[in-house]
Amino acid sequence: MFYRENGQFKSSYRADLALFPIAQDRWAMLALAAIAFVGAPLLASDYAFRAVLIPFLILALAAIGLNVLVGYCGQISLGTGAFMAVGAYAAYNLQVRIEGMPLLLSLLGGGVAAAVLGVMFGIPSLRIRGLYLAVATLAAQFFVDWFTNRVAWVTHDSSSGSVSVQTLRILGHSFDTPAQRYLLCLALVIVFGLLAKNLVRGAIGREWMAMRDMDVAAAVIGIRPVYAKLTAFAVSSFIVGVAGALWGFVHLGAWEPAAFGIDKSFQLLFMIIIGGLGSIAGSFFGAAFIVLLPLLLNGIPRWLGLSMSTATSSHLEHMIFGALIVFFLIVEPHGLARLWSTARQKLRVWPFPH
Amino acid sequence: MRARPVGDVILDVRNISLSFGGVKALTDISFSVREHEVRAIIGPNGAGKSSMLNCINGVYQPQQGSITFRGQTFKHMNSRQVAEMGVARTFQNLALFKGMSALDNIMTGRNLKMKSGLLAQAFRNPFGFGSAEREEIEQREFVERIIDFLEIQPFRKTPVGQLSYGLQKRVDLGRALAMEPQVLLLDEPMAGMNMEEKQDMSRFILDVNDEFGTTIVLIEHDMGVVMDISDRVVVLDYGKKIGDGTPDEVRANADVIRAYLGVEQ
Amino acid sequence: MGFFLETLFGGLMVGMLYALVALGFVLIFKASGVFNFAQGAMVLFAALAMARFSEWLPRWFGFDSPVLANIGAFVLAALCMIVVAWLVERLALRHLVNQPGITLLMATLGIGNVLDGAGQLIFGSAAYKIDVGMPKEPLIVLDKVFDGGLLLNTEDMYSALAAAALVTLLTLFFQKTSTGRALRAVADDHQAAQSIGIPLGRIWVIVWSVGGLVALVAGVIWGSKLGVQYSISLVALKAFPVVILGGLTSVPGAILGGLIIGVGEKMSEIYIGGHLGGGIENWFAYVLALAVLLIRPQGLFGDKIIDRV
Amino acid sequence: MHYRKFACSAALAVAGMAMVAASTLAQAQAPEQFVPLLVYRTGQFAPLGIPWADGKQDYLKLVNARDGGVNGVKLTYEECETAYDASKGVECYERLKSKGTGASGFDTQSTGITFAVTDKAFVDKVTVETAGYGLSQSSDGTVFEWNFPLLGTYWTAADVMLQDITKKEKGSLKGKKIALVYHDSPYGKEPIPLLQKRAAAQGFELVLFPVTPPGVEQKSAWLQIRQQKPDYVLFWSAGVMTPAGIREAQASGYPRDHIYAIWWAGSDHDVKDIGAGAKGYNAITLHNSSAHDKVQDDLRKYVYDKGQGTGPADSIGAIAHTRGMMIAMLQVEAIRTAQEKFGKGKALTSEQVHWGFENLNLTTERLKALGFGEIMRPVKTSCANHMGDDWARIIQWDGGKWEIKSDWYQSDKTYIAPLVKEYADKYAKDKNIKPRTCG
Repeated sequence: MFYRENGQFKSSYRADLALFPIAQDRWAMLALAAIAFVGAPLLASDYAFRAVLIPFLILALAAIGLNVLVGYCGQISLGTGAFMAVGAYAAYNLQVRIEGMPLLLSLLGGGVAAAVLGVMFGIPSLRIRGLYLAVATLAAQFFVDWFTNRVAWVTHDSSSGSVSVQTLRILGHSFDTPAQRYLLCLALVIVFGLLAKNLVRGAIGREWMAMRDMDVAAAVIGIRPVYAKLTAFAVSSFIVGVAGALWGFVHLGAWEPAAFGIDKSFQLLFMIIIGGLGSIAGSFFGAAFIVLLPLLLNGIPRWLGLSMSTATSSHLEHMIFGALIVFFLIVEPHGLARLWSTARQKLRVWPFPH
Repeated sequence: MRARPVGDVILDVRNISLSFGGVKALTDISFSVREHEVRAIIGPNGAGKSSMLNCINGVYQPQQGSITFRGQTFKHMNSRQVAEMGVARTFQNLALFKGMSALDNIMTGRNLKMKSGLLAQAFRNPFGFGSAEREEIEQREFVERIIDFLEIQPFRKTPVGQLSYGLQKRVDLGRALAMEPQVLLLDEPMAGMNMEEKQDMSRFILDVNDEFGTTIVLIEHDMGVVMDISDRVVVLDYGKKIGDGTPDEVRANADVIRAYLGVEQ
Repeated sequence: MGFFLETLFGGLMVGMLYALVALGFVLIFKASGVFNFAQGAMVLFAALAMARFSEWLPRWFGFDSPVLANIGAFVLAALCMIVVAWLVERLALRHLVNQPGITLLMATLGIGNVLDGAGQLIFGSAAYKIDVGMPKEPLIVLDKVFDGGLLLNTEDMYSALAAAALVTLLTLFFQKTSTGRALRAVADDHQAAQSIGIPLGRIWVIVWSVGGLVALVAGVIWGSKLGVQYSISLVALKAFPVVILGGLTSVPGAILGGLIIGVGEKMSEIYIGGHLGGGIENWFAYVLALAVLLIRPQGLFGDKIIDRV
Repeated sequence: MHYRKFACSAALAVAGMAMVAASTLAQAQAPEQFVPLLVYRTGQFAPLGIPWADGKQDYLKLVNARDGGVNGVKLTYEECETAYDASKGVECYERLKSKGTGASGFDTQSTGITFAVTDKAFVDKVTVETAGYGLSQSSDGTVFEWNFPLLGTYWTAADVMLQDITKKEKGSLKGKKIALVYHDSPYGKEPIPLLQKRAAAQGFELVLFPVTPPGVEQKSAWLQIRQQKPDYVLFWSAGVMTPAGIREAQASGYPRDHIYAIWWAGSDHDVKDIGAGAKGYNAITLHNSSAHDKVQDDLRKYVYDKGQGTGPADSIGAIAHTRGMMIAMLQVEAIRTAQEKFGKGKALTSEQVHWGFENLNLTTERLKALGFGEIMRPVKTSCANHMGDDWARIIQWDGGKWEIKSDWYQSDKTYIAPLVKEYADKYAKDKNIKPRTCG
């Protein structure tokens, strides 16, 4: 009913291959973009920008990256934090060491650095499978934790090994207000989101999923495991790296290695599980969920006027997270994204059952 | 009769031996496949039929023997090479990509044909810049022809996991056909099918062989089918070759009767 | 020389303690195919229960015999772990039968979070004490042979012995008892086990309980060493390289892996670390494991993986 | 049914968004001064965080209950759990910074969070109060306008430890060997530059032993210590690393009374469970922790006896709790001082409170009046000096309680001042901040 497709005929494969084949979706997307670019900057408060929207966007980007690897290529990684860190520190060094280095280039540089490391730590995946690989990726995490801590060069010889970035300027335009920073992130997230979407719906995306679903068959039809897996690692870590750079530059501004510790890795993994493995949209859902849940959990008691100790609510937070993860894995392994598309399906055929 | 007459040897398997740890799966197997023919491999369970195919497309590396394809001889095949040389394969117990739609499954068969690089694909767009979109559409058109041929139009976008067994078998075949193979290895294409489905499948196989002149190597249990559609038959038992020839010759072969058809006497 | 030996022994003993945590992983993986990321949380949960009950029991029942308190606490904590195992099977595992390993692993991440939260919610999140009378003072031997003698960490020594004892018990349990054999059957093939009428659910409860008890012992040992606080759940991070090095499915693997990692860690830190600025043992353990995997992707004693199509 | 579930969670999320937005539109009413309380009652450092948080909140309660606030201005407060996580900390900071008439200074309780909010504080004009932690160079008020490492930095600590050791060694450390066993993080690395400087000047050998967080296992560090036999060990640890380290020291027979621990590793919960095993363990402190003073009695009288205490009564007098109260007291006094200038009985903005922080002058009399006379030494801040006066002393665990071992020391500025200058300038340069001129 709401989704009436009658009269929308696809006369060409191009039409069928479009990003959003259904008109309603196209409109919805436009509306969403309008809200994001115009609505939010007008309405949102500093707090909403700095504490909700910006982290949400950056984490969503990181989740997209991780999803390419885990959700599409089926190679589970527990070292995402490390790749974020590499992105952040590489970008930082490009900024402080090269005079007049454009910010965007440094961010991309961060991505490239992360991609290189990603490929390095991806190589074992050619031989090591599944759980063994999962644990092996922790090697990346701990190595990078140590490296960023120990090697003074990485932190530009700062006394304590903490780093802190200058004001963000692109083409002479500086991004100081939360709104501007939000828009910067938004733009980058949308661009990379689209690029990622293109990859996963194209030939390479099919190769990744083929590796995920049945690697032997994939090899037999001529997919090179080496190429498929390593590209997945590269693309994934690149995006994650850029996200890491943004996390450092835009969200934190100054950070210590702990900011990219193993907790981050797990947090991102939770995001894509809850949001939906193998779904770009899911990455956004997951990020939104992880950012909002804690706020709700310690918000609700306050708004209801009943006092819950901060400790209790954060313990509850842990428990609810955990419970939800198990819940999703049991009830809806494809996460919020699938729930959403089910809902959409319902709307399409409404009022008929199916 | 058929459009293209059986030509000369296209695939020649010589003295293949394969073992896992101590266990011998194949012992000194040799046979040849001629262009355009339908070649069947039969034998009781565990005779090593699938292992044989796995050697041909480089899933397993045989310890001894060689495989000659169009005059090129290999000791070890690597799956990629095999695919590039135009050998396609369907699987005994469905090896489809469960998470993907029927369409995408078949599209993967075209991957070898798709040349545009990572960046080109990333920046794919409907505005005609870059190769990716064009390529995608060309390949899509080819795949749609296969979809028509296999009569699975309505299920294009359905995740294969949700398709009936028979349909999945067709998608499996479609994925192989999408590679435009010269040699098509079919591992029990009709296992677990009912009569009607079997007839459809046989029809598809013969059409493929006929229309595209694809050489077919077929593992099948259903003797009826085998004897109907195949030109020559290899018989394996406990990893050894015990018979090779036309259906009639094989039927007459004493070893084969003892080892296999014995039950029918 | 003396120092080298001390490092060696130190490594071996620490390795034994890692093995103890690793053992939990292996047991559960063997019988339910689950790589249990919640093991660390279970250690914390068990240790918290032990610490708090040993503190509360005397207060509740007005006695002040530490021995009694410890025994009571241990029993209660053990019960807690069994309840946990039962809940895990009820609420999670039974709904995830025959799911791919990765899914199960992620599920245990969730379970871990729940346990972390629940444990600290029930038992508190400050630092608590477990005192089972472990000796703390060092033992100096062979001071004739080496100057300064050879230092033995008595606490670690006892802990290592306890660990060894536990391992022997478990091995016996697996080899001799019918339940143990059933467990092994399940490990080899779920369907087959079911088909010959072994109730999967019950087996899982049992094996998770055993895993829980191992976690409890680990918790007691680590807890009496470090005091009980959130961070002891992080000893699990020390056990990961041990399990994958030894092979997920092998009890002896866990032990040997533990010893290798323990020694490797200490040796690397002391003999290589200096040149790299120190603090390398953490990642070195993982890199060591990774290196072994590159040669044997299934770990030292793990079952080989063959593709069938 | 999936759909329904989804609808619910979606609705919740939207509602949440709305509420979050709403809650930020804070409106000022009857004179109330808002004090944000960033705490960690969970996670790795909870054992320290809990008494600390209790102390902070207790003191605010006390001021309200006993004096009816600051010149009649009630103190309001809200706790926000950070679990020591930088990103959570930022969220807390953003949520609380503009509450009421503006947050009157953040005690972030964490190095990482301090880093993250320092930049933001510059923009938001909010004070970051880091008594005994944070960047040591931030004591330079000309560069770090909004940071206040009151009472002492890690350089103070390292310097004072060495002074005490020098005294023990009859004035010379020549040829001595001193080890630093540190939490391998910016926090743990902070003292290194100063130690190196002093090592060069005093001619002792400095050996470094990083311990990878969380530090549950540090055998290798202590084995090396047993081998290299340093004369003293400076112990820059946190969380579980402290008991683990003391245990290893005990197990490897290193004399505890040659260990000097930083104040974050010198609280009761760090040693009480080890008891006799930690006998002789030295720690540095910014205040006479074991001393009891009027403030604790008042706290019992006005808050705990009324059943309004934040934590368990027996944590009163615990080091971390006292420190919490002290930090809150400094904050309250900053508010009071600022009121002198901007109007008694008025609720102040963050920026106005900042003036208070910059013009603190807690004389002995004042401290006595506040009930802190026994606990700490006078402190006076200025535009250029954001640390105030750094008095510290050494305490020792006798197996059952902490005992004061040394007299008050003050850090030797001949070593510290140039370091502060150097690092502050570097920071200013990196961030192209123009140092302000104080006068």
